[in-house]
Amino acid sequence: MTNDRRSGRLRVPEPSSRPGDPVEFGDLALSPAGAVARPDIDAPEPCLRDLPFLLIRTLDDAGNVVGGWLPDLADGDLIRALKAMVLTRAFDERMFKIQRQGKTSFYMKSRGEEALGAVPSLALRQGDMCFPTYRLVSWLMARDYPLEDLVNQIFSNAQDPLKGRQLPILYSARDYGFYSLSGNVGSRFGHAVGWAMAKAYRGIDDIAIGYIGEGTTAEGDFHEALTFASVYRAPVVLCVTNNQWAISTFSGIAGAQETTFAAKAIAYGIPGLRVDGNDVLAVWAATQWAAARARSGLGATLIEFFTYRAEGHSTSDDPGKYRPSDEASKWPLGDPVERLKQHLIALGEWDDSRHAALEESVAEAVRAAVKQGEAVGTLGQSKPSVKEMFEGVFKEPDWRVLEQRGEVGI
Amino acid sequence: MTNDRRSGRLRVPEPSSRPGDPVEFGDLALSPAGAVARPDIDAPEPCLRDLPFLLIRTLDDAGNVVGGWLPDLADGDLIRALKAMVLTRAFDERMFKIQRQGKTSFYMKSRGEEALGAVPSLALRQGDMCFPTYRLVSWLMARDYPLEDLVNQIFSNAQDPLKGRQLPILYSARDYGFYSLSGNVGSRFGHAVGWAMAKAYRGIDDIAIGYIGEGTTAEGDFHEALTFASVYRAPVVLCVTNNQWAISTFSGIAGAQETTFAAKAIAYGIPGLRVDGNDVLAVWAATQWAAARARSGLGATLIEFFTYRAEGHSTSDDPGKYRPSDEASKWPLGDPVERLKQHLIALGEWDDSRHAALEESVAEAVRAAVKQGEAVGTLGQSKPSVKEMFEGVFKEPDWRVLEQRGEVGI
Amino acid sequence: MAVMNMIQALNSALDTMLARDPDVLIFGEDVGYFGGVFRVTDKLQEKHGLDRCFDAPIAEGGIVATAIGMGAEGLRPVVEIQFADYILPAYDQLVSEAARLRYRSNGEFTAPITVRSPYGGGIFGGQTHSQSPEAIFAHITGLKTVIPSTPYDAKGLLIAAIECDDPVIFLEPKRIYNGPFDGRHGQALTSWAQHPAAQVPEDHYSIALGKAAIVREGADVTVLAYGTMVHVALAGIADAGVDAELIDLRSIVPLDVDAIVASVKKTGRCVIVHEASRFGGFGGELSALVTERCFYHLKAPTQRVAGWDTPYPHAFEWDYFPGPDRVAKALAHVMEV
Amino acid sequence: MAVMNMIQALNSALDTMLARDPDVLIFGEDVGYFGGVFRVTDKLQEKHGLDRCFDAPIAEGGIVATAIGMGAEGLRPVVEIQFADYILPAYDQLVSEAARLRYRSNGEFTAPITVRSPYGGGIFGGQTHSQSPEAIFAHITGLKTVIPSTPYDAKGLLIAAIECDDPVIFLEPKRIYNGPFDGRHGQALTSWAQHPAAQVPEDHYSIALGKAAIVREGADVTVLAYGTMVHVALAGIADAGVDAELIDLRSIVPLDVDAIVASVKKTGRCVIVHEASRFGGFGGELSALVTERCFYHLKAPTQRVAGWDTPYPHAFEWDYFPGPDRVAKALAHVMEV
Ligand SMILES: Cc1ncc(C[n+]2csc(CCOP(=O)(O)OP(=O)(O)O)c2C)c(N)n1
Ligand SMILES: Cc1ncc(C[n+]2csc(CCOP(=O)(O)OP(=O)(O)O)c2C)c(N)n1
Ligand SMILES: [Mg+2]
Ligand SMILES: [Mg+2]
Repeated sequence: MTNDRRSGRLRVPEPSSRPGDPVEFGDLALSPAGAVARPDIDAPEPCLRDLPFLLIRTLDDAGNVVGGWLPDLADGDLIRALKAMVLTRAFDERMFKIQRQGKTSFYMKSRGEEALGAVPSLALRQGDMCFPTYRLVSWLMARDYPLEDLVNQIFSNAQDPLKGRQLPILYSARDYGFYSLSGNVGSRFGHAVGWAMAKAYRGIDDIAIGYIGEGTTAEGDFHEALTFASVYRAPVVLCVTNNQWAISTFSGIAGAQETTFAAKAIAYGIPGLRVDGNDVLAVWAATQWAAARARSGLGATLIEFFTYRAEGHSTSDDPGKYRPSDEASKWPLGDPVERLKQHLIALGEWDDSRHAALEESVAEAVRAAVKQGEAVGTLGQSKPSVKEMFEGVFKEPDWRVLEQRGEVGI
Repeated sequence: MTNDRRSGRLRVPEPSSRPGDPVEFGDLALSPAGAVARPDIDAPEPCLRDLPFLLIRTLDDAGNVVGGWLPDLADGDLIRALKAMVLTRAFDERMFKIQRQGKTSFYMKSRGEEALGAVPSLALRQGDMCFPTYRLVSWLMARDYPLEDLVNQIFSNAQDPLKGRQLPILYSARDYGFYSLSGNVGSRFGHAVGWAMAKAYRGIDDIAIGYIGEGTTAEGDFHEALTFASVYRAPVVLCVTNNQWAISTFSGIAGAQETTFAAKAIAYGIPGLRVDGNDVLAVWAATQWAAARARSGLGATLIEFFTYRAEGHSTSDDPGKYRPSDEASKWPLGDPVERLKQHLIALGEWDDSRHAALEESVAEAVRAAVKQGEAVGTLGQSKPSVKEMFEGVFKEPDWRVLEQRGEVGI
Repeated sequence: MAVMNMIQALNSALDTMLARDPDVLIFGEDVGYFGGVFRVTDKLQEKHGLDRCFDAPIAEGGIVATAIGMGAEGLRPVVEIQFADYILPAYDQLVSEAARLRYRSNGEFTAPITVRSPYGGGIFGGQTHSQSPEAIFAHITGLKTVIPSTPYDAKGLLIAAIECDDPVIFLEPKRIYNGPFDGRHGQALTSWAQHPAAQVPEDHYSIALGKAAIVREGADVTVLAYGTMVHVALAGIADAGVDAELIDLRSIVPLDVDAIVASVKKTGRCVIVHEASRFGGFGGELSALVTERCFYHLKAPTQRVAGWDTPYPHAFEWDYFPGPDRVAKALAHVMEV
Repeated sequence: MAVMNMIQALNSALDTMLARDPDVLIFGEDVGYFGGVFRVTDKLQEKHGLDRCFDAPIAEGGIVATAIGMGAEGLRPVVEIQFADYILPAYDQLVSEAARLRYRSNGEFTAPITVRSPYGGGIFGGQTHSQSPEAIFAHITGLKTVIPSTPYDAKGLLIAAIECDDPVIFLEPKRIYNGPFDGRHGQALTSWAQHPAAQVPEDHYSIALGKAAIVREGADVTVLAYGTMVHVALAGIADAGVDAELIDLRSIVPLDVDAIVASVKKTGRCVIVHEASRFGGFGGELSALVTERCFYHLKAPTQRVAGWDTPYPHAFEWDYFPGPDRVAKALAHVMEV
């Protein structure tokens, strides 16, 4: 079967700009800050079907709060969020360099997306469980997870809490409400739903929050998780972090030119919120709204956090190969740290010198953690006992690993 | 971890009636016939977002056509559809009995859903390809596929076109635009999209039509197929046959209490039509609308055919175990054959005696086909050469099957 | 004690565990009100409540994913995949998630789930209701795979699987749900009633995973089998008239390698029987282990009796199925050489 | 002829086929504008057009399903799964659909698709960027599985795979993309440039699937390997100082059983090497075949050198990886006995 290729009309979406082109974002459909009304949490879903096509924003360009989507904040909450985000950024910068120095194999930054872990981490309860992606270390930062443990995990050294078994940054921290990560994208989205159903089954009002990248919404896992969440009215908040890119692939390949990711909620008859992910207060308010629904038995909410992946995908990536190098700096919704800082300054609760002090203190904390980690050893210099390779395959080892340990002589 | 089970609040949906209960269908949200306007095929998707929540119907209770969703019919089209549907029903009845007589292992009827294969089969072109479910033999009936071949396949006898390799009714008929069936549900939905993309790639305006049961929409395959169809604007019509049941499981377990199946289109930014599947003219009009979109490069449409599985799931099933035995007869949208007949009589193109003659002639055709099949042999009495077991694993057999043929001594 | 067929024994195991442990719950396609297409969950919803045994959407990956999330939280979900042929959409969840969760999280999260699924042929189910996928699980580090061959074992092993803190694939040989089929398909069905292993305690008991059963002692050749093939092998041994030792593996992971090695060292010969296609099947592992560990005791090469390397064909079911004649032939062959 | 590393050779194969056959098209995650995370599709979109090499949604099942539909229509899609670890979500499509379509439709529809995927460890990729899943494909009737070990073979085999009318799983040993790694991880990377098999014709050529290559002739023991392990085995042979015959299987389905049997009959010993976990791995099949067919020629039991029965651990990569020392030890062992 041959054919005249020139007549082909298979449509393949392309982003509006590539390296060398002037940056263009196409139609982002940004609602003005404050323009979207906040419905009651028990509003029937048919009344909410326009929400996914709007963008929930609370901070205007001057850093002032506008509109009805206001988070319910305790004293110091915003400062806590700022600290976690600034710490995340400092940690990321340092670990990226550490990888470049050959001290570990791999790293991934979350620059631009620090609000998405930090804010829900603070807005949710201790008993709630987060099912993260690999770009959510800010959740742990907000809950004061020891930096040393992060560093040791990244170095796979003798003190690695995961015993050298996992790729750097694929943390697990049950006590901090942070579910075990893995390299496969998408395959834990449904675990969040199962966890939430277990809580409902027990009659406990803890909830789960699950995350998935916009690129990964294409996986069947996404759909199956939403179907279960909807059918069993699971107490779960399901979040799409739409950072516009999936490695080198723009969001249009996941369908962004056809509709919004929040609109996928309509397929399951649950509310879908589209939220400015660089607006800490909007993220907070949306998380609280969805969490309140979940906790009171009203079921799942899908939230699209609209943001931008300001750096490369990982240490293995060079984004200059597929997008204009100044695209990040032109993102129309700015930077979440800067915007929160501006808001806090506008509130009179923050100033440049306190910010500088914060940056100094997180840098020091990161330095100390790295120093400790290096003292234990970087990748290859130090590792847990080789016995650990053979542990934990099952609860009790079977003859195979026992024999094989023997072959290795341990 | 134990807990007080009485406090559990996991929600599990239940149908409105079970065996012994009076039949209740809950809120089916049936639009009156003719009430839904027909948009232009190039109407932008945002203008179509209410369609999935309405029900497209053309035939009113008296069998008259009302409203704007009118099919473009050629002379004799409706009679052709009626014949295919009546033939399907007669064939089903006979083959069900044949299975009960032990002449084959398995059978599935499509009673109540005969329009869903027959009408698109007539409305689409020869070059178009149908990716069916197991309940769409009416497609083949409408294209005059030889009944003998169906019977021989069902008997897995020496004349079986599929050489005894497949379960009864899992036909394949490329020349009749009917893709190879298999036991797995859902896993061919994406093939329809790939086929359609191949046609677009070649610049040929043939299209594909894919079907999936409402229960099976929960599979990841459904979502992935729709994602690809939407992103690459594939010339495909994707249909959900919502017959309310998936074996013993009511449609609520697939999410029907939360939204409509047509509404899942919104997740992909494509039009979603919800159509009375027992209304031949509505099915025809919707198929034509979606096919015209596909053929002119406007992309995919999702159609929910709203219908009712009037019989058990298969010969292995006893629906009286899980739903009221009179539920089928109370289906508010009637029977597709009766309604078409009524319409044709109202048009003056049909009458009871012609209908009786039709029934007699299809009965005779089925009798003749079964007789022929029985002459060749029923299951176990006759089969293709055992060589056929070893053929077709690959294009050329490798040493394994050659040796194993040797072991069998052929 | 009561006489039970395998379906009743499995039902009794589930019933026992639902009553005993509030953390146990069951879901899967058609398992709720209806009680499962093979009736294994019959009446369990009625007896234990809507939220303890309920229908699931048709999404095997989603079923397993949901179970893993529940298991991580602390529940012990038991899910049914309607046919083992349909377990494949859940394969990624089983391999990448269930099997690896304990290891990668250093035990912070585990997946104490049981995935039940009817498998195997001999029921005229055609290609997609007949397959035996055990090999694709046996290779996966972190998964256990259990296959009973009698009602007594079915209940005891299923309870052990549910109580196991690791993920277990529990494959139920559907051909012997109702009776101990020996592969002679022409003959009348025998029921479990006459079989000693149909005497099943109504209460709780469990059979340790990883312990094979010696079904028949013998001196001349060891036969390794599991599931339906245990009964077929017995018939083949009778036909061949050899003094074979028949071992029912009962679980292929963990595998009772000691029992295998002890037997083959004694008999010096080994025939391996499974219904799955031969190439790349679990028989290869068994053959390799036997060669590696018993080479100097072997009087003849190990032989494999298995399904052919074709899909499972509807009309040729009995040509495909490795029946007693093929077992007997292999036994005769190893005894000859 | 040009000197190519394996990535360039694969790129050249794709380039050649895109130019030669308008029915060939390529898609997969990041393969379009960017050219793939391992650069195998570099510049192909620019050269052949947007609709001939393009990005796909992150949905491996959907990628394979789409390819099957295209293949049924008559195209020859070549899809990339970014890492073989991520092929599992497509496993049902590969097994239930691609592998079975020809058989069940009696040839009316076929799936002439090629699924390329980088596999194997040795790159510090941790559990989910290091696995070797060949065994779960080898067992599936209807799938071919090809694994090259040099640039020359990579191009010739990939072209053969694309031209094959059956579905082919094409596993690319990513550890040797850039150089013939012999398992001595402490040493400096060698590049392909010096290797004779880096001389690759720029034009079209193909290597028949199912023909093993004898990499090294020898008299005393046969070593079976594929992919990266061919180079590791060579190093192990050198270390052991035995006169081993090394066979590179090149494709495990179809398997060149004649070459294996001829060699083992000659040498009387057999060591099997693969990187995947040992239990239930493809080595079991090889061992069984060797025992069944060469038993009376065997002077020692077959030995398997393989990954341990654990997930692939990040920090213990070189403890897990079956390096030349383990090969040498196995060789010494079979020579001793
Ligand atoms: C199942 C699976 N397929 C493919 C990959 C390879 N991969 C890793 S990250 C990634 C992109 C994910 O993009 P997105 O979901 O948008 O998340 P982001 O990185 O932007 O947060 C891909 C394709 C993977 N890890 N797992
Ligand atoms: C992948 C897979 N899972 C489960 C089954 C078992 N099964 C066969 S038909 C069926 C119900 C399908 O219901 P629906 O999609 O509503 O189609 P209908 O029969 O109503 O047309 C199920 C669960 C299957 N065949 N394939
Ligand atoms: Mg992204
Ligand atoms: Mg249905």
